Amino acid sequence: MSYFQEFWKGIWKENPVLVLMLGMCPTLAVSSSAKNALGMGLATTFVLVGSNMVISMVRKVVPDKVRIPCYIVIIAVFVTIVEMLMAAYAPAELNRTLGIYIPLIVVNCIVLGRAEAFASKNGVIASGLDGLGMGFGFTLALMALGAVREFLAEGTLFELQVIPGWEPFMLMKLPPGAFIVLGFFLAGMNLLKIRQARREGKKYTPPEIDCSRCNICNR
Amino acid sequence: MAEHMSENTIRLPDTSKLVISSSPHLHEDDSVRRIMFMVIVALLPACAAGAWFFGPRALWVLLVCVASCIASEILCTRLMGREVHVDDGSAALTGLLLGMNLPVTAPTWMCVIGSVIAIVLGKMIYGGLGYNPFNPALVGRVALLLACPTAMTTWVAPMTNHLEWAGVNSVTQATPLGVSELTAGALPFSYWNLFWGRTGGCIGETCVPALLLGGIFLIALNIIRWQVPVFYLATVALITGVTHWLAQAQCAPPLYHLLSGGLMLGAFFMATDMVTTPLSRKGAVVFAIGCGVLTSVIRIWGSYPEGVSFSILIMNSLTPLIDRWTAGKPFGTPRRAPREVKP
Amino acid sequence: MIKQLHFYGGIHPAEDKVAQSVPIVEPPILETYIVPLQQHIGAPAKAVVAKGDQVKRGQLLGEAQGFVSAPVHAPTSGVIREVTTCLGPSGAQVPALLLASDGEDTPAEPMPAIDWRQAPPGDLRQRIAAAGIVGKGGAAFPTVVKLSPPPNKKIDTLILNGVECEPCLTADHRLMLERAEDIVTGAQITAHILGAKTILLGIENNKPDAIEVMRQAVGDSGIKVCSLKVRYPQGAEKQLIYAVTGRKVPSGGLPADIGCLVQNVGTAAAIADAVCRGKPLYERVTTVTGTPLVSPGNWRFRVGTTYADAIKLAGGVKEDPIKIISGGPMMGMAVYSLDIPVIKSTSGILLLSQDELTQFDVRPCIRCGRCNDSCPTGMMPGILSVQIENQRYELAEKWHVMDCIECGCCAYTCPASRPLVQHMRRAKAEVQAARRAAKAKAEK
Amino acid sequence: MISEYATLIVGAILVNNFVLSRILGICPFLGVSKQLSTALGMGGAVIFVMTLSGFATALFHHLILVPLGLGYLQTIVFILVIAALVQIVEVLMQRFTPPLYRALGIFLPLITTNCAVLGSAIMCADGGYGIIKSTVFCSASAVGFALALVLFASVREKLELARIPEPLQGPSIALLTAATLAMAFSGFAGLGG
Amino acid sequence: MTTVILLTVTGLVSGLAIGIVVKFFGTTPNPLEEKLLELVPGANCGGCGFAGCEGYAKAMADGSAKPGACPLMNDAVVQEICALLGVESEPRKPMVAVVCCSGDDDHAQRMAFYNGVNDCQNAMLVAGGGKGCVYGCLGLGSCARACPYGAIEIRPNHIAVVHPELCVGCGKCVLACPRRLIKLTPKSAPVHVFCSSPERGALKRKFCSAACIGCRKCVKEAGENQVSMNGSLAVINYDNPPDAAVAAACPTGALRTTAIMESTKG
Repeated sequence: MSYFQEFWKGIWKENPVLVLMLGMCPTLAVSSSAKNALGMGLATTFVLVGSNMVISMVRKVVPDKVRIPCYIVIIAVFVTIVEMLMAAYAPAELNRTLGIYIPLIVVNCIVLGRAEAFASKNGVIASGLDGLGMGFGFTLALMALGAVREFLAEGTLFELQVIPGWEPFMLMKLPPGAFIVLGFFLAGMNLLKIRQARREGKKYTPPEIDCSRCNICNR
Repeated sequence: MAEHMSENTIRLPDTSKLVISSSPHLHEDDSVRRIMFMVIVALLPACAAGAWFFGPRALWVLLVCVASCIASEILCTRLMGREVHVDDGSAALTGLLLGMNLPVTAPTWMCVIGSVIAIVLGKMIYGGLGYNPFNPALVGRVALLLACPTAMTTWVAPMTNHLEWAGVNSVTQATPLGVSELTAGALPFSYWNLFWGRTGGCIGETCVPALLLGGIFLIALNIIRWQVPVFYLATVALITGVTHWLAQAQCAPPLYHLLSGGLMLGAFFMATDMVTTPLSRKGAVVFAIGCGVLTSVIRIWGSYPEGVSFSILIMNSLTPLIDRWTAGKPFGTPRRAPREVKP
Repeated sequence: MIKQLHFYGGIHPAEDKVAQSVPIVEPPILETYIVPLQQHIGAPAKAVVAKGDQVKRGQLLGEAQGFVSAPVHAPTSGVIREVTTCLGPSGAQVPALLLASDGEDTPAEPMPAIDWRQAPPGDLRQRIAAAGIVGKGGAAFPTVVKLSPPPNKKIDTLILNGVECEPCLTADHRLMLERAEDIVTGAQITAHILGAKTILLGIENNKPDAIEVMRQAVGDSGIKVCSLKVRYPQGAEKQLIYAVTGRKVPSGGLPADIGCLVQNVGTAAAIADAVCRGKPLYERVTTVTGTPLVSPGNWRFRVGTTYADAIKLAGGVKEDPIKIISGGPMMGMAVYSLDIPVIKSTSGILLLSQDELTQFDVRPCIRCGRCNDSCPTGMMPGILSVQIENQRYELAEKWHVMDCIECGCCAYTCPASRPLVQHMRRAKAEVQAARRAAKAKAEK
Repeated sequence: MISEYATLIVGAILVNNFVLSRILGICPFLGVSKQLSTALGMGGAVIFVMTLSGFATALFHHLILVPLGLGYLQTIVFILVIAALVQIVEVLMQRFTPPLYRALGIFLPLITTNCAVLGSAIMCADGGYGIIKSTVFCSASAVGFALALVLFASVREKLELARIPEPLQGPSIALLTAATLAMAFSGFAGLGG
Repeated sequence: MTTVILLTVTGLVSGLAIGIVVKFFGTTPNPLEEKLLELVPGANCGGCGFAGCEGYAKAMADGSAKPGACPLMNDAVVQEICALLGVESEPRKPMVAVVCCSGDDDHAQRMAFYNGVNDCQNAMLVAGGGKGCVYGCLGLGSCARACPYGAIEIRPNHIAVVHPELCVGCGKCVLACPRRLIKLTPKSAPVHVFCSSPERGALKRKFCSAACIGCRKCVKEAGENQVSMNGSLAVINYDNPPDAAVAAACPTGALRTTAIMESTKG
């Protein structure tokens, strides 16, 4: 697989949110506007790339049995760095809305999942690209979600009025709105896959959320 | 008689058009459509009262809700590629209930959006009538309440002069429950006004006699169970009564609670919705008591003045469990299961 | 006046008992009879006659094979024209004998009469088995099996079932009016065999004349006639026991577990015939009714009379029926052929006209709970039916589908016209198959 | 004092329900709610672990991190504490209460990465809660999580038999149902406040 | 400095705890089983008789199942598994399901309109489904719903037809058919007897114009060791199947090739 493919697969074919269904909590919680989504996405991308590369570097040194705690520590280091960076440079308002979801990147299944599934088996560059692709895929999915929610709620995109005179529909900014939009996003993905499977004459069963996809518990 | 007839005049049945089906071969003459129709009929007095108190725009709101519910159900079933069963009247009933739960000032776009949410999110995503775990009309109403809190809680005073049917009365007024929280102690509405529905509120919830009439009609037809409204209202009365007795300043008397807000509409028409409430009578009682507790808690201590919709939705989610816990042991099951005897 | 007894749940469909005032008619001897060798639950009888054999009325045609089985006797005298198969009411082909009557109706040598008061129970049981008596209520369970409870289960109460709760059917009603003495004798014989102290006779109070006649026939024999409130399915075993004694048969158990035995009045009369007159069971009273018929009534049909002959005797039809039902409208089976013979358990032949047809326009369950209210066993048919639709038979088992008695109350009341009884039957079959498979696996 | 704790508890269970309002712990919420029995097991395990971890992390926070001025290390330390705690609990449970381990054991590894656990610990630290308050808050939050899980498992019991359109099957319908449940829970707003 | 110490200490403590757990309670997965799990097809059709592919892999690992039992594996995979397990591979015959009935609505008589649950097993409970031939296909699709591969089509005139190119021979339909009409046959056999009624020929004729009437013409054509008679029903010896030409001898079309069946595809 070429390096480009390593990068590209995270954006569409193995999109962490829409296909692998990892990292639901931040996806739902911080996608209330496109801006928040972008901020969260970039923070996660940073952690993903960093931790993936470091884990890939140390993968041969770490004994198999304690690898998960080691990975967690590495990830936690990067998360702490991001926390500090955000506190120093990000707008205060963004920092406030993202709140505890930044430290919670530690337990985001995407990060640990990629570490376990990819970085622990591949080289440094491939792992970095994988992290970058996954991070961008995550960011894009998050932004799509955030954009839809923000638009439906206030008629704006990145706080710019798109349709003047839009009656605010605050439901979409609240938790139920997150569930609804992501629910319909996943339904759309399913529909695409069903169509594709039908074209190929196969049967398609929609995936179930279970922890088997995040590999952490299968140790 | 048979003896007098010669063999060739006796006609034997033609077996080529026979139908075979499972027993029983007799059925009661009732249908889903008739049940839905009867519920709609039972709601009409309250709708009429709403139109009388809040003016002709109330009818427009109801009409828009009913029409857009029916339209979105047809659209959804078409999209899903299933048989359209809109003739069973359940979509119309959802629309009517939703309309009755909206203030008369609700803009038309809100009525349409609420109806679409009610039908799509409340019913069709689960496969249509019979499979929805939540009451669709309440899903629509609560979604609107969260989405447009101001528009959903702007109430107009009921009309006093019915000669001026020209436009909507623009005098805003708080609902009895909203007021009672503000001016604790002194009751802002007389019981008489509360009873007849001469207060602010949603279109269909204020006129108690009309709702009672419809409810009793449905109980008489055995369409709803008397246990649900009785236990629901009794629980609310009990809890608000005790709270009122303990802290008069914070809680209005029980009768005030019973007569105000959407309690009557909820108890007779929402908590009795067949699809989303427990199947057995015992379960229905548990359900009603749960609704009563949650309603009282939200009304007395919550920041929403009204808790009927929320409490019914939450109890809806518990319905399968209530069903399971109250599933009657079959006839003859011993009280304590006998110890397994190995053969 | 005894207090009005009844059970939980149930329904009250229109009774439509048009033939209740028509006395039982003895039909003329027909040209041919198709005598199935399986007229009961259990193994089919084995033919002891061959093609071309001359037989007399009451002569043994097939002998019982095993314990749960019953012999079959010739309905009239004539020649066995063929050993063949015929269509049974369940839609399966069953082995049968084609008997061409000679019109003489010559009786075979009857079995000797027994003085039952002196006879030991064993002899009486043997006679009942030899006479081929099966339960005439509909299930056709060999009576002798029922009369031989395991030794650890003492039966103290015999309950006679004169309820006839199925709409339209009047055969038992007429039988009680016309053969009250035989019913009493049959009941006493049964009680004698079992050593039962109490005999109760349950009759619904829509048959006041039968109650009156039976009270007179009972005299001072100690049998108690109980008048029951009209409610379907009062005639179901467990419900009847509860209605007259207040005892509950345990879920999954048998009446013998609580010391009861239920017997149909028709079976009692047949026992009296077999013991006191030595006559085997080859005829039964059947109601032929329905709006398409010219003259509905009750006939004492010989076993093997085809439905076509039965309908001919009832004067044929005025209009074509849309359904022909073997049994009553609530639990009877729809059939599609007139070549099906009347067997020992055929309690009625019912014809439904076009406008009585209830087409299944099946809608999703709206959980109105009527099935739940009407279910006499206290199950939740609505929930079960949705589970069964999803083929979740293991769930259905957990929700007690095996307690279903298939009375049809749920489907009768269902406003969404769901085929609930069919669902339950399917689930019961599946659960039984699964249990058998599990048992076979455990044994392996 | 009592009313303060009452407000804290009611707020954590109903008003700011971890799953339905704060959107934490969605993965186990969607994954382990297929059956009531597993939902109850997971709920029990989460209550147990979160109470313990709330206490332990608060202890670390107040006795080590704050005095040493190392507040910025809370993420690393908390996750390590929680991971170790879960492991130790697993070991101890297996050794001393095998029946409890059999009932809850399979859920324990899931909890390490349940963001509700870490989230509640960080919330306590950020909110400046004392040790007792932290423990109470964490256990109340866990009860809220368990409550949402049980309610959702109940609804799913019905969904399992529904005729859900094909594209909506799976996580999609679960999310949409959670949306309605979240709407219903928003009725508790202001309770106890 | 404190940072470093603190992290080291916490790391040590947690590392120690985890180490203890791994040491005392860790389980080593069966490597053979994991390898097998990668090789099995993962369709979970149940054709091997085990609960899904995982169950099959486990059973193979402990020697209670044979590699050839899976209908989906191609020979290369089977041989690979055999090599893994160290057993001899057995030659396999690819099987295909055949619905042994020709009684669609054009040929077989329907005695009554069935009104009820649209499923063969349910229809069987109502007077046997109302088909004149009590052995015939009811055409309500129990088998088609049971098929995990969508290989069974229910024609508009109510008969089930197997598409051999989709069928893998897992045998689920065989169990689903309440009339036991579906047989697993070798894929190489060109002709089949599309009738399952053991009745007398005359009775079969009464209800179905495409039934095997027991005329023995096929037996004369192909010889006893290829086609034999069981009462009035022709039976093909699948160990020595006759070639396609024998189908021409059948007067009713009950004995025919699958190709003919294909060409009449609705």
